[in-house]
Amino acid sequence: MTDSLTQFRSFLDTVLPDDYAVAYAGYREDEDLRRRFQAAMFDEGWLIPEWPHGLGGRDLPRTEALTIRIEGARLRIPREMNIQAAGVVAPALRTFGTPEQQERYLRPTLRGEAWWALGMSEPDAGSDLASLRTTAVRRGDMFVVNGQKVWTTQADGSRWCTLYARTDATAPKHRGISCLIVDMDSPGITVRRIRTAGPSIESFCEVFFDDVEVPADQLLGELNGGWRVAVSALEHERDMIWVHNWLEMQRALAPVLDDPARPSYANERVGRLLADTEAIRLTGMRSVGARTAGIYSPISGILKLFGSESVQRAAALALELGADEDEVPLDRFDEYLESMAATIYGGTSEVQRNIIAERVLGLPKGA
Amino acid sequence: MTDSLTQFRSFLDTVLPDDYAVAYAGYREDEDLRRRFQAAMFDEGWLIPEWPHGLGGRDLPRTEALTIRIEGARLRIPREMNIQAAGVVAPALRTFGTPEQQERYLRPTLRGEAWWALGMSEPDAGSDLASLRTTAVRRGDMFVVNGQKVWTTQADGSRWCTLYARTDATAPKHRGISCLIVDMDSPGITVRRIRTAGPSIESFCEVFFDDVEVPADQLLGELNGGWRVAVSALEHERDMIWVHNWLEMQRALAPVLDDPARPSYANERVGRLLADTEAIRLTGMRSVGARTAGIYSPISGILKLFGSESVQRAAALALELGADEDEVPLDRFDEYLESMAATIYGGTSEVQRNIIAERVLGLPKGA
Amino acid sequence: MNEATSTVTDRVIDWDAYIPREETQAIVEAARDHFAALFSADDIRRTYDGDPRPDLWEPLVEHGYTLIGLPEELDGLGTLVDLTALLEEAGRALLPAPLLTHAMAAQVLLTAGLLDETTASSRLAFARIRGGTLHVFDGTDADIAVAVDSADGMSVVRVFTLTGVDRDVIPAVDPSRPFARLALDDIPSREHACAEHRDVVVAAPRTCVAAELIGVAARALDGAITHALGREQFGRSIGSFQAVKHQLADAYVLVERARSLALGSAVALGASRDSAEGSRLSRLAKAAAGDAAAQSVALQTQLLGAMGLTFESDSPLAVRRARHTIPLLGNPGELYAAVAAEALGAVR
Amino acid sequence: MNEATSTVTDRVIDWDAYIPREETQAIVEAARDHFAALFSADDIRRTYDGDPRPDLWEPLVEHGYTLIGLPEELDGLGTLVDLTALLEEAGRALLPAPLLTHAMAAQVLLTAGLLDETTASSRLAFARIRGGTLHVFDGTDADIAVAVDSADGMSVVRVFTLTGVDRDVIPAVDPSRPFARLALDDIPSREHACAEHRDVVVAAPRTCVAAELIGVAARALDGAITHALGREQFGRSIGSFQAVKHQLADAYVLVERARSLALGSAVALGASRDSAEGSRLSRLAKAAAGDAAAQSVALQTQLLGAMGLTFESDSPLAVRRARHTIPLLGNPGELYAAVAAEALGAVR
Repeated sequence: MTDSLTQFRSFLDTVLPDDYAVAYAGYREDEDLRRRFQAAMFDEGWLIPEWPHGLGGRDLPRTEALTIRIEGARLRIPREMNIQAAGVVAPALRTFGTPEQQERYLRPTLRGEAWWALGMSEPDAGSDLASLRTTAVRRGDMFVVNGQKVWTTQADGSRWCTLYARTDATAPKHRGISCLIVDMDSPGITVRRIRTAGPSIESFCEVFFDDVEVPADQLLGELNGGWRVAVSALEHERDMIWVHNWLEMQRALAPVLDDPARPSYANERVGRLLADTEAIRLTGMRSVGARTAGIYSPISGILKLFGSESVQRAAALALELGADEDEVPLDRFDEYLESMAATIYGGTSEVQRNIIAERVLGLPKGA
Repeated sequence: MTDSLTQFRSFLDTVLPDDYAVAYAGYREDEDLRRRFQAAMFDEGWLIPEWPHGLGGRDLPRTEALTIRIEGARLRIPREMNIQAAGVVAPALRTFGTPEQQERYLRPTLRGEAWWALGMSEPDAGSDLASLRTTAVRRGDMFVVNGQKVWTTQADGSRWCTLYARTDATAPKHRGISCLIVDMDSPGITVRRIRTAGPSIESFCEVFFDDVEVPADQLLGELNGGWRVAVSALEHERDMIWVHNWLEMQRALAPVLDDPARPSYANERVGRLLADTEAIRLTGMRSVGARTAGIYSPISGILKLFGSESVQRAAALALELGADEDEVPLDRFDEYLESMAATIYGGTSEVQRNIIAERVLGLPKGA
Repeated sequence: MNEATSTVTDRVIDWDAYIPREETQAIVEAARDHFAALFSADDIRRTYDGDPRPDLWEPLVEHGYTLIGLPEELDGLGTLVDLTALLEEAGRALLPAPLLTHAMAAQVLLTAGLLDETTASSRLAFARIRGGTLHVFDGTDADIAVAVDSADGMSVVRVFTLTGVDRDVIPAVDPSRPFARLALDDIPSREHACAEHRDVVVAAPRTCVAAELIGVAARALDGAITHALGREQFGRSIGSFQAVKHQLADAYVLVERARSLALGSAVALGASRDSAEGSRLSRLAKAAAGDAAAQSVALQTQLLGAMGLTFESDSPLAVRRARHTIPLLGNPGELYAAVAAEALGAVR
Repeated sequence: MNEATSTVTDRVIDWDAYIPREETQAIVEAARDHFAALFSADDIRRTYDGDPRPDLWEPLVEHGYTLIGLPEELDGLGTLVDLTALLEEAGRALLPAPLLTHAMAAQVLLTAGLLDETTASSRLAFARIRGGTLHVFDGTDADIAVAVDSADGMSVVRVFTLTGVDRDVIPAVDPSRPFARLALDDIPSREHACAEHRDVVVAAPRTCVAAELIGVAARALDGAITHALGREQFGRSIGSFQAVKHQLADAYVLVERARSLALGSAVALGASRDSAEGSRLSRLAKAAAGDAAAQSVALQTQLLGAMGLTFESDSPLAVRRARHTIPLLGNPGELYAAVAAEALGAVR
């Protein structure tokens, strides 16, 4: 075992309750623990181990850091309350933020003290960011924002928002977009919560912007450079996506494998899912290996599609085999519902297939 | 049992060898029997039982005729040597042919005395008939034909050809096409046989037309009305397609079901294919039922896609389960190969899905 | 070829059974209009918040829906084919009233020869015995519950009188269709031995479940198509994307596949309620309907995107109805495998 | 959380094993060029007409391909990962020479501790005993055949000396890779009991088969893509049709899925030839490679249309190679089901 892994385990022993390993499911709703845990992860440099000391990391090499994160995920450490803060916003701040912005936002963002909403999807654009209609017009030292966002996760609890808005109406679609850091307490913002299909689907909101003033120094990245911020921010968590899916496969299949009455007719499908599980891990490792060697490898492009669809198949099988002729266990249904969301969020499976076909296989754009 | 069914069975008893039921596989290559059988079917009115006396039929009601044809298929009566003659060309002749054409061609076509090639596909058009480039230019009382056809089944043994050629270069794509009856012995025709992937794939040819003269009275249907002839000709055999696929499912699955060592892991897939088998039959019957009641029903639109893809899955399963760890039975491979052709001929599965989506589900044309 | 004609089974094909009847179409249209007038999708949503609609039952009885598929001597009308057509409409409407469970129980009683004027006019429900309790499917208001157990290749039909017996309501994946749980000791019941295999006794109820699931699938498919036609992305209606079209075409094939099998099953059982053919087709129909429903509701959700994951759309209603109902009387994989394990030699 | 840290297995992830090595890439590139220079697709077609290419073997030996994956003390070079990379190229080229069967037999001998200078320099082939005959896979010219039998959870490795023994050639689905059949009585042989389960002894050969099938799949996928880019229909390149793109993307996922499993298997077996992990991954890899090959060759044929059904294209060559090779050491369904039946509790 590497030193850092030993140290990480010691850290977990210190910070988590003694019965956490056996009782982690019950701690899922313990918000106080989750908050305290994230702060401790930041303070001790385990939050993003490859980042510098003082910024939630300890300057570990990339693969060693990934080993730590896999270990954490495997031990089901408490989830962050607002996952996109450290996962999406902090990396964007570090790459594109001004020194003042980094000074102001990074620490509370990483420590989990301030939540963030991602202001991307719009009613008529969906996952097509280039078609967004929300506008930000410069007036003096302010941008004035008007428009509407939808499917904004946790907007009702967020302190800030990375808002993507059109700042140049004359530029080609994706060139006229900028990213603004918006204080969600600003006058003119209305948040409406949308009821989701089940408790496993994180709350969504609609957010309305009516002449909302945003100071010009709250521009994140360059003016009309929002596209780059968005792409970079969403790609940062790529490794964590396969680790997450790999563990989700195990979680979904565990009760199936443990079931002494598992029917043999389903064995072929179960075996196929076991292969998917290993293939997600091994493809993830190949992708990290190629990056470590500095070689371009197209395989990271399949991880989202392959992983999320595999998890959905596993959850569907667990749901099917979990039903006792007539009664469907509610928890397995909730997990299935969550897996349905995984093929939609962050680029639907259809979009993923287009991307693979065009960028990896070299097929022409078009319908 | 209906009277006609009794009579049909008596007819088969008379015309087929005594051991046919048990030895039909061996008779598959008996070309003499196949020729004699088709002539007898025509003479006795069993070839197309719903057609008039003297034209291979006996004026039976549509469903009764279909019962006869299903019975024949079920008993694996000898295949016609040139299936498209009675199946595709004869119906077109009857619908679109002049009295002279019907007088000259119908009888030898139906009796199997003269083979036909279907001159449709072209090198750069494939299944897209509207893009064909072969031209037929009127010169005096002749059409002069130039161009090339490919994937023409049995062109090397055929006496005649229904050739689709462009007769109006200025009309929109599918409006400028005509159907000509071409004597394959005409000067200027060259036939090249293409080697197919296995014995179960009927021979293909390329056919080259170099200033081939075709008498103007050999136009089938109206000038520039070839599209209608083509569509009508291909639709005639719709009922026989589901009957064929239904029986192919049974043929593919019989050795799997008969195998005492059939592994249980495959039972779910086997059961799914049993459901497909019954669903093909029942969907076919629903389609006939709706037509009988004079009601439009969209379900006939799925029969080709659903049937041919099911047969391919069944053949693949039989191939997989037929292999004895290392050795693959050649006959099952040949059947699998034949099933691969079924999702290509007569409109690929991709084209079928477009047709269902657009014509049945009402989705817009487009990519 | 004397051998051929003597060894094959005579088969006269009953084409007439597959000609659509006007009576069936009339039932479908009446039910569709009637359900639309009785309740809305918002009413279904409200049942999720603990606001059930027991008031829907009486109008269903008044309109005669509970009589469809019953014999004439019990004032019944229509055939098993008509009943499946009606239940398909119930599924399409996501009817938040216990018509399916009632029909399932009535069909068991009919097959077992236990249906009489009293039972036919009671509120029936299909049930299952689990340990010392009775789980009644969609049975919070039922007066009589019917369960079928296997017993040495034969079966036992148990009829429970629930009137006045206390029951717990168990939360279900589809809250508009809760289970009732009762202690077995508390319930007066009669047992009837039945010479048929359980698969035969539940063949008609299975066909009923299949019909409802086909309706759910058809609703989800319609919803997906409507969305695909109206929704634009990258400047075009998403219904013009070929991948979307092909997914919808495949789902449509699954729906018609199930519909054909359900019709075949209803025809076979209508001709002979205890036929092996009917039992076999009912299992295949139920399996196929489960496939169609699972696939169609997933496709609707996927095409709707984030909206499909919220109650702003009807998609979660269909997902919950489908997933709640699919395992009833056996999930698809189980049924396919069972039919295959039985099958030896020729397919028919 | 002391319990957690004490109950979980220590797991240090060997990231280095997944960093591509230059040596492997060099083998791949050399083999690709070399195979292209050695023979053409027309040469493969000619083997179908009874014109085999025994002359291809010597150049393969001269270039050292038979040494890859063998230990240094036998003049071997490279790892099992290198061997799978080489065999993937052999599959991609549809090599009409018995490199796969040789490698399979050598790997069995290596695992069983039977590989020595004599056997390592012979022409080896993998074989199976069926009744009183020995069926040698791609073995018309082999000098030594190796078969592995199960025996009470352990296994027996049989080594047959074929030199000078008459053999029948059995027609195969892939005529470039015929079986040889020999009467068992005629062949001198040695038996070696092996304490490992057969699945362990054939784990490395299974990984070899997987690698070759991945190459076949990759070739078919490349062929399909090339065709889709060049071929126009309805006025557009068919590669711009979304349904075509999605089918190709799905096939690509299947290929990479198999490649990851084959690599994982080769890494695990390279670290420990008798590990349960290696045996398990080799079965999953072989199953996944079978899926990828079956799907890719079918897709190529489908996209090529009628041309794909003729020898005007390479499609039938790939179909025959894939279908001939897929059942070797177990078809996909069988392997998936076996791994699942073994799996209890946590996935890892």
